[in-house]
Amino acid sequence: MAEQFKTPMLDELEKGPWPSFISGFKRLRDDHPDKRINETANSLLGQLEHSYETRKGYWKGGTVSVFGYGSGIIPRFSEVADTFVASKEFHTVRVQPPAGNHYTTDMLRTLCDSWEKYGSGLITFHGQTGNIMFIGVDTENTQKFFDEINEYGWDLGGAGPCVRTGMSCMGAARCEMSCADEQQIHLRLMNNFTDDVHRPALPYKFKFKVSGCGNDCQNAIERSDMAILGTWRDDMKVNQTEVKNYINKKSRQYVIDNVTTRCPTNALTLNDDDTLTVDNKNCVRCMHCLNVMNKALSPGDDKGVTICIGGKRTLKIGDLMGTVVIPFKKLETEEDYESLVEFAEDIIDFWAENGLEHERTGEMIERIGIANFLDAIGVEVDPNMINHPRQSSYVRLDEWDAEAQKWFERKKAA
Amino acid sequence: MAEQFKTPMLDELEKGPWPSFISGFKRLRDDHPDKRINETANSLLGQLEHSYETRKGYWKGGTVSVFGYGSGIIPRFSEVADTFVASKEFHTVRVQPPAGNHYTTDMLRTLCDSWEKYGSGLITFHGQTGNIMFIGVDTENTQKFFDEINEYGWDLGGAGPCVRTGMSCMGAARCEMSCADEQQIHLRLMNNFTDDVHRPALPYKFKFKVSGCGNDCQNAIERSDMAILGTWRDDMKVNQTEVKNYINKKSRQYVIDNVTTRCPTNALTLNDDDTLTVDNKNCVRCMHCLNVMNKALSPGDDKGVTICIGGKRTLKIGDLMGTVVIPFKKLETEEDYESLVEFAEDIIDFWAENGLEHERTGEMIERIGIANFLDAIGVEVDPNMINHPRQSSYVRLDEWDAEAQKWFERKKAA
Amino acid sequence: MSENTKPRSPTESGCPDGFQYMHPLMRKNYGNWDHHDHPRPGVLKHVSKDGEPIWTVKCATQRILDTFSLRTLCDIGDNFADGHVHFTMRSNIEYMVADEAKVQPLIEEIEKNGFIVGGTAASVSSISHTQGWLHCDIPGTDASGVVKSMMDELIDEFKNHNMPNRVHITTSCCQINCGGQGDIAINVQHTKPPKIDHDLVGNACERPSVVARCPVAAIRPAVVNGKPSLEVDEKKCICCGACFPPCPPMQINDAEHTKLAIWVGGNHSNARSKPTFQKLVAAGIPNNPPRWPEATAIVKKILKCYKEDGRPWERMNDWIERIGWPAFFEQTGLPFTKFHLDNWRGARNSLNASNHVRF
Amino acid sequence: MSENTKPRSPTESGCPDGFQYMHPLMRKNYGNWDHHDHPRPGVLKHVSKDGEPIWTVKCATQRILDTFSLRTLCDIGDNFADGHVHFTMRSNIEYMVADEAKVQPLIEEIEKNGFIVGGTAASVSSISHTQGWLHCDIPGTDASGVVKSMMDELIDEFKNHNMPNRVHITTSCCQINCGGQGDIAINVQHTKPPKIDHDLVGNACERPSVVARCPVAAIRPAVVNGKPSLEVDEKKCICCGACFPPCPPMQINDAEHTKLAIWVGGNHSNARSKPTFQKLVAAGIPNNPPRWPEATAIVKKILKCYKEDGRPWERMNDWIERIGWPAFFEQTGLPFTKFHLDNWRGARNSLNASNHVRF
Ligand code: SRM
Ligand code: SRM
Ligand code: SRM
Ligand code: SRM
Ligand code: SF4
Ligand code: SF4
Ligand code: SF4
Ligand code: SF4
Ligand code: SF4
Ligand code: SF4
Ligand code: SF4
Ligand code: SF4
Repeated sequence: MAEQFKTPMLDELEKGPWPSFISGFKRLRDDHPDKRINETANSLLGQLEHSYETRKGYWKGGTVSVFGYGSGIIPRFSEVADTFVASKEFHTVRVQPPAGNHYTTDMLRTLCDSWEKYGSGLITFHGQTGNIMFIGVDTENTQKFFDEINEYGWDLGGAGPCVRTGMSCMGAARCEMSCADEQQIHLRLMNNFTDDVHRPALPYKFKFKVSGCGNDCQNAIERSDMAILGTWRDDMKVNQTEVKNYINKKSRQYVIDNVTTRCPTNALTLNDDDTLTVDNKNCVRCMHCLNVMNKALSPGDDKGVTICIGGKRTLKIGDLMGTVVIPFKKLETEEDYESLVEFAEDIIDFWAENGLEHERTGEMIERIGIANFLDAIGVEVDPNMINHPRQSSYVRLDEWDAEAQKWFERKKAA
Repeated sequence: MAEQFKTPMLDELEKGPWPSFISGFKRLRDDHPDKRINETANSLLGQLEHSYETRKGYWKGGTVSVFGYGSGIIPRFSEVADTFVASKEFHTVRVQPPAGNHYTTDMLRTLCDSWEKYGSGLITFHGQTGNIMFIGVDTENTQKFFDEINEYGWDLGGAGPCVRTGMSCMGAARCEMSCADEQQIHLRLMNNFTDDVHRPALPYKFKFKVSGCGNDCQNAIERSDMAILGTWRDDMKVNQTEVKNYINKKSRQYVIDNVTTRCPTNALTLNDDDTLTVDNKNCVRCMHCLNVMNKALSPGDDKGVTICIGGKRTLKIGDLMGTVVIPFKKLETEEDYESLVEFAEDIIDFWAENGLEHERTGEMIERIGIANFLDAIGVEVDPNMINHPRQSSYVRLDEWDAEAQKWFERKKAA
Repeated sequence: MSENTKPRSPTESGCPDGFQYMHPLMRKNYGNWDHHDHPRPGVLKHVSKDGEPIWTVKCATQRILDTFSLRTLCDIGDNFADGHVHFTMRSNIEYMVADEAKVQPLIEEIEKNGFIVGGTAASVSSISHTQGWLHCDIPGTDASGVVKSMMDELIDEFKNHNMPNRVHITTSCCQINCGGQGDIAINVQHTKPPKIDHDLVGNACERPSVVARCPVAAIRPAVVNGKPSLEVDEKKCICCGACFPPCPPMQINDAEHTKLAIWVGGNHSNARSKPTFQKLVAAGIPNNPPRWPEATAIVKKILKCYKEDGRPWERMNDWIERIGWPAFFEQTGLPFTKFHLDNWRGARNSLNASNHVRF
Repeated sequence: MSENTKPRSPTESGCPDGFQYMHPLMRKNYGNWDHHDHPRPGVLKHVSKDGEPIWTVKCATQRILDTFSLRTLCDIGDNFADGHVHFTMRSNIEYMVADEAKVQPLIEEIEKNGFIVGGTAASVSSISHTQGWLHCDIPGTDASGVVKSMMDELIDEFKNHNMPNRVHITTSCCQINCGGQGDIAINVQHTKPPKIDHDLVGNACERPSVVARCPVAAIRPAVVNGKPSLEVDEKKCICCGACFPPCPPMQINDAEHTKLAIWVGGNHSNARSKPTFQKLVAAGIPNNPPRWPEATAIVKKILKCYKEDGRPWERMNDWIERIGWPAFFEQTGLPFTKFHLDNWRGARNSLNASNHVRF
């Protein structure tokens, strides 16, 4: 190996009990049988130490992709490759994980094998959009690595203005709160848009995230253009025996202070006989009481999803949360799932045609107004979409009567 | 009298139990000894009936004032004076009421006498800004009427871009909630700005409103540029005997449902022994519990005011509530009151120089940002001014350290 | 100007001191009150820290008083209330008496004279309102008429404490809304852009200041028929009528298209929650003199739901906050439309960014 | 292209089905879980509706795994957890076992290998983070380094359930914030406008798209030294760095003026209140590798206050909501400045429009 770079600052990150990524890099530098990997790790450590010293990054972008795709690789070229030669091309391969991030150890080892053949030996489980990030491969090996893992079932995720890799929570696999088949929603949506994942041709990125309930363990509302959250619309299930058990264990006061008082809509009453009454009309499925008393309380049977559209972070009009566009949608039959996919298509199509360059769905909605957006995608308004009706009288009401009529007709039809 | 106008539509407004303004007009038309008044009322009824028939107003503005003043009169000229001759000039004289709207019947009769000499006989107690509105006088008599009532102590209120008439609640005069001397605040402020009331020379209107407590019976926060609300900063007074009496009268459950549960900050605990504990650090002086149990609970002794700046209605950027600029100010000594008046002067001066034409204080603050406004008027920031700190990272922080230093120094000094 | 016609210079006395007119018992106990209660609707009893009680009888007026009515009210004050009165900011008159025995006779005298006792505590107080066709130069309706028609039908709610908490209604006769916000507000809402009388613009208006007044920049200077005038981008115009006061040729009022709208939940008091703005619930309501039955019907329906479903001490906004907007529209039977979705500044805060949904 | 170098066409298989890799007990009970509890920190016990239990042991990783570490984690999975693992969205690895007896040995094996068990329930879970100097082209700091330094000091909070509720921390290495919001977020905040390398602009950037990217329209095309370049209105510029990704010559990163800021109260779950955005509490924190002690000290201080003063089930935002922001600044000793006042869109909603004040 060439000169071993000194890393006094990074060495500080080997101290302390938390697993050290620097120690991992050093293992690759010092212990790996493949010299290419040793050198790459050494070079990477050198460049990173240089960043720590100067407090600056030294990577720049470029264009790298695999044959047939326009996205999925984050190209990185070193600006200090003269000194840190072995890591001068250090691209990331974004690979879509299985829905729910389940793995067998066998499969992980197989992926390690392929990656050690071509890449740096560094893998991130997972990036914030959910991809497995194989970090550090040169341009030539990018294609080879991809070809090899693509053969045994792995495909690239998104990058650039395209549909991005989706995320879904553990959910039905190991969680009693789950009101949805997260796996199926995730797969159906992602695999309907495979083309849009691989070939960036949209105004900007579009992200799906699926959480099985309002706890939103995927931060879907805040982080995705289309957030799908499980919920139910019949009555919550109350096991009164377990309610009593819980009270016996924790005390009445504990239940009052931590359960009934914390309900955002005062929908819970602890009765004198230690039974719990739920005002199901006012329960907004926030999940709090179920979280605290998960043995006693469970979601109802009439399950489905709430869909929020338009979440994203700061650029360029400030953070946006997704907002309710579909208060409730059943997902049971084949047709239900098909119509979910169609709904996503309608949104993406409309946005593809009407979004400005670099404009996310949320920003587009902000620009054209939620009412126009709903009109465009053919969704009827519903008071569940709002915190409260308009506070400003600055509005054209020419069509009031016609719109009122629509409401009455829908009510009649229902 | 000339032809008596038919008023079939207005006649409908004589039906029903609520006092009818139309019947009042007719009394002036039919029963008043002064023919001028009869004819004016007839003409007014005619024009109003015409408005009811055509669903349109028929008044236009103009310029009328009394000698030496630029404001205080709302001039009205009829657009249908050909038909409704006797009310062709129908100005309103806005007269400042005594602080708190107290009157002796003697004084009211004296005002009636003067008004019947010159005006229509119609008086509104009060307009929404608080003025006594003497409605319906011609240009010539405007001066005469004013001269007469001005002699015995009445002066005009504001109109146009000037300081407007103030309002203050009943408060200390008959309300146990009062934490301020509303009368004094009202008089000191208004009478410091008399010149600015009478001679419109500001960017736009400026309103003072005073409420003795957070119940804000004057809607000050929503309706005034400078809202002064009484409050206290030591502990609330709790008369535990009266708490018990109240519980005996209403039941524990009633107190839990209507008092403790409704506290916005959960600052109340009803103890097992029927005593009430107040977490005074978390009590935000919302007044609710005092309202419900006004015999048992009272404001503390260390009284003062909270001042909110910038309230107004819709035009042109949407409704604005006033926001806290002075979380607490003592009003006890002569100096306290002087500094209150100076504070109002500082605000009005800054706004007079920096406000755009037709821009209220609230709109100016919205335009320049609250931080700049505070800087300009020399008020230090305080976390009580906000619901929460900024949610957007879009901010220049060059001066962070200096500002942080200020805070530490203030804390040290305190 | 000749000596004897020289105008008199005003005495700039400003705001009169209220103490000179205040009831002596209130003067005496100024700042010294201890508590109050409600012996019956329309009557308050305040007790001072020294145990001195004062009774207040609250009485509705028509706000715009002819001198006959005002003198009658004064007579009552003389005969039953020591010659002192107080007006509330909702144009109710209040009589204070030191002697409980006087309360009942006072009430009888008031009612005998056609006035109404009530408006205290959990009642519907008098509707605060504005000038309307009677006096303003820009009104779309007649606020006094709307109020009279409505209070005729709400009189039982004024005379009784039937509501969960106090109800403050306002009405305004143009979109400027001098009436302010309220638990319920009945306001003018225009539905068509102004029609411009081009012949008059040149004379009547300072064009740049009209252009500047429009909240959505929909007005442009233009030359029409060779004369300087204005033109409105009708697609942008939100029909607010703000251009009308500075430029009367921008005719916004229209017998047909000027409508009423109803707003709820404006709450000024800081009790419990912070003050809240009112929200639009119904629009397109005919501006229908002389008795505006359609508007009254909606107000009554809203009050009925609130009365039946609200819990004690819940103001209108608290009640709706608890039951949720879907239930509000369900209970009142009012239609929910896309126009209820806000799109003005900061509108996004009004959208439901959560899974909180009611079924 | 010759036959044998013709590139292979991809199989567009998309997202793999997770069932093939899922632990058999989870596959069997998919959608059939009944409840769970916490036998000890780092361990979850879920029970299916048929009474079948599964234990999960949750284990922290360094997120960016060298293949040695990953193989070690796989070995543990083989020997103690039926060869199946699950990664959480915070890069913790979870081992599921059907047999309670395996839990303790599994934990021991994990710890023996230098990994940490914890992160469940009311603990501080692993900090989610981003690429930093290690890989991104625009980073102001090194997220992995910040996280390692911080978690070293928060390890007891990871290993125990000492918090009122779960704590989710994130960190991001530029103002774009790929890390998202959190109960606490440690983010880059630039404090000076970009320095433009005019020599490079012409080549590197599509100028109109850079101009369009600026949120406050502070960038203008300009000719500098006779060459097409850009110029920044430094008064308008909010130093967000958004111009840097499309135009690297807009050098925003600066060894001195790129600082860290700390935000609190970002809450994604819908439990109790609707999701809330995080709020700025501290800024101007030195970007101080290799261990960023100043940032860690503030995070620890905030956590200490929350731990001591928060009530059970109160997330960070719930706690602050209850005690109020004045108390938050008092307890944490952090300075409150004018920079805490929002002035971005809808900022007015963040102002206190009430008399609600804490003393
Ligand atoms: C594994 C994971 C989902 C996944 O598929 O990746 C997960 C799993 C569970 N979450 Fe979660 N949550 C996971 C990330 C989240 C996130 C997202 C995040 O971490 O950024 C959130 C929203 C974060 C936010 O609000 O900022 C989240 C908000 C919750 C909540 C709501 C807590 C609250 O009161 O606000 C619950 C309910 C509870 O605590 O009982 C919950 C509960 C749970 C339960 C107890 C559900 C169950 O019955 O199985 C799971 C065990 C958690 C544990 O370790 O104690 N999970 N959970 C994620 C683990 C992350 C980690 O490694 O620590
Ligand atoms: C006389 C008046 C002040 C004045 O100087 O003019 C007044 C007087 C009292 N108000 Fe008021 N309020 C008066 C207008 C208001 C207003 C403004 C308005 O009407 O537009 C408000 C705020 C309105 C809003 O929030 O929209 C107002 C919000 C309150 C509250 C808070 C109610 C709540 O829970 O939100 C109380 C407390 C209570 O009800 O115990 C209150 C309580 C009171 C008390 C009981 C205070 C006291 O101890 O004396 C007074 C007797 C009220 C009664 O008649 O029952 N007063 N009060 C006003 C009477 C108006 C009327 O004729 O009906
Ligand atoms: C008379 C009165 C309504 C009433 O019948 O009670 C009234 C009447 C007018 N108001 Fe008002 N406003 C009246 C209280 C208010 C209030 C309530 C208040 O003061 O608490 C407001 C809302 C609070 C506020 O200041 O925002 C109010 C907000 C306006 C506005 C909008 C101001 C703004 O900044 O948004 C205008 C339009 C303007 O000034 O350009 C306006 C304009 C007008 C004009 C001058 C219309 C015009 O431009 O020609 C009206 C004259 C009517 C007339 O013929 O007398 N009036 N106006 C009230 C004054 C009586 C009095 O002096 O006591
Ligand atoms: C790798 C990753 C951070 C990580 O270490 O985990 C990442 C890294 C980058 N993000 Fe991100 N983002 C990553 C998740 C996110 C997330 C979180 C999420 O998806 O839930 C967000 C916030 C959610 C959202 O979509 O708003 C996010 C919001 C952004 C943005 C702002 C987008 C916006 O509309 O506001 C940009 C800037 C852009 O796209 O122009 C961006 C841009 C970037 C770029 C491509 C910077 C650039 O323009 O060159 C970064 C490449 C770094 C690299 O070298 O790999 N990244 N980025 C995450 C993707 C890994 C993966 O694929 O799994
Ligand atoms: S989002 Fe709900 S269903 Fe999914 S893992 Fe979290 S708690 Fe379970
Ligand atoms: S789920 Fe939430 S809203 Fe529903 S009853 Fe439980 S705590 Fe209340
Ligand atoms: S604002 Fe307060 S002090 Fe004034 S009258 Fe109302 S309740 Fe009394
Ligand atoms: S005044 Fe309001 S905040 Fe204070 S204790 Fe009473 S109810 Fe709570
Ligand atoms: S609301 Fe409009 S029409 Fe009515 S008085 Fe005020 S300005 Fe005139
Ligand atoms: S009505 Fe309002 S929006 Fe329309 S042109 Fe006039 S000022 Fe502009
Ligand atoms: S936060 Fe910024 S620097 Fe960090 S990975 Fe994302 S884009 Fe790159
Ligand atoms: S740093 Fe941000 S605000 Fe400044 S010029 Fe660049 S994009 Fe504009």
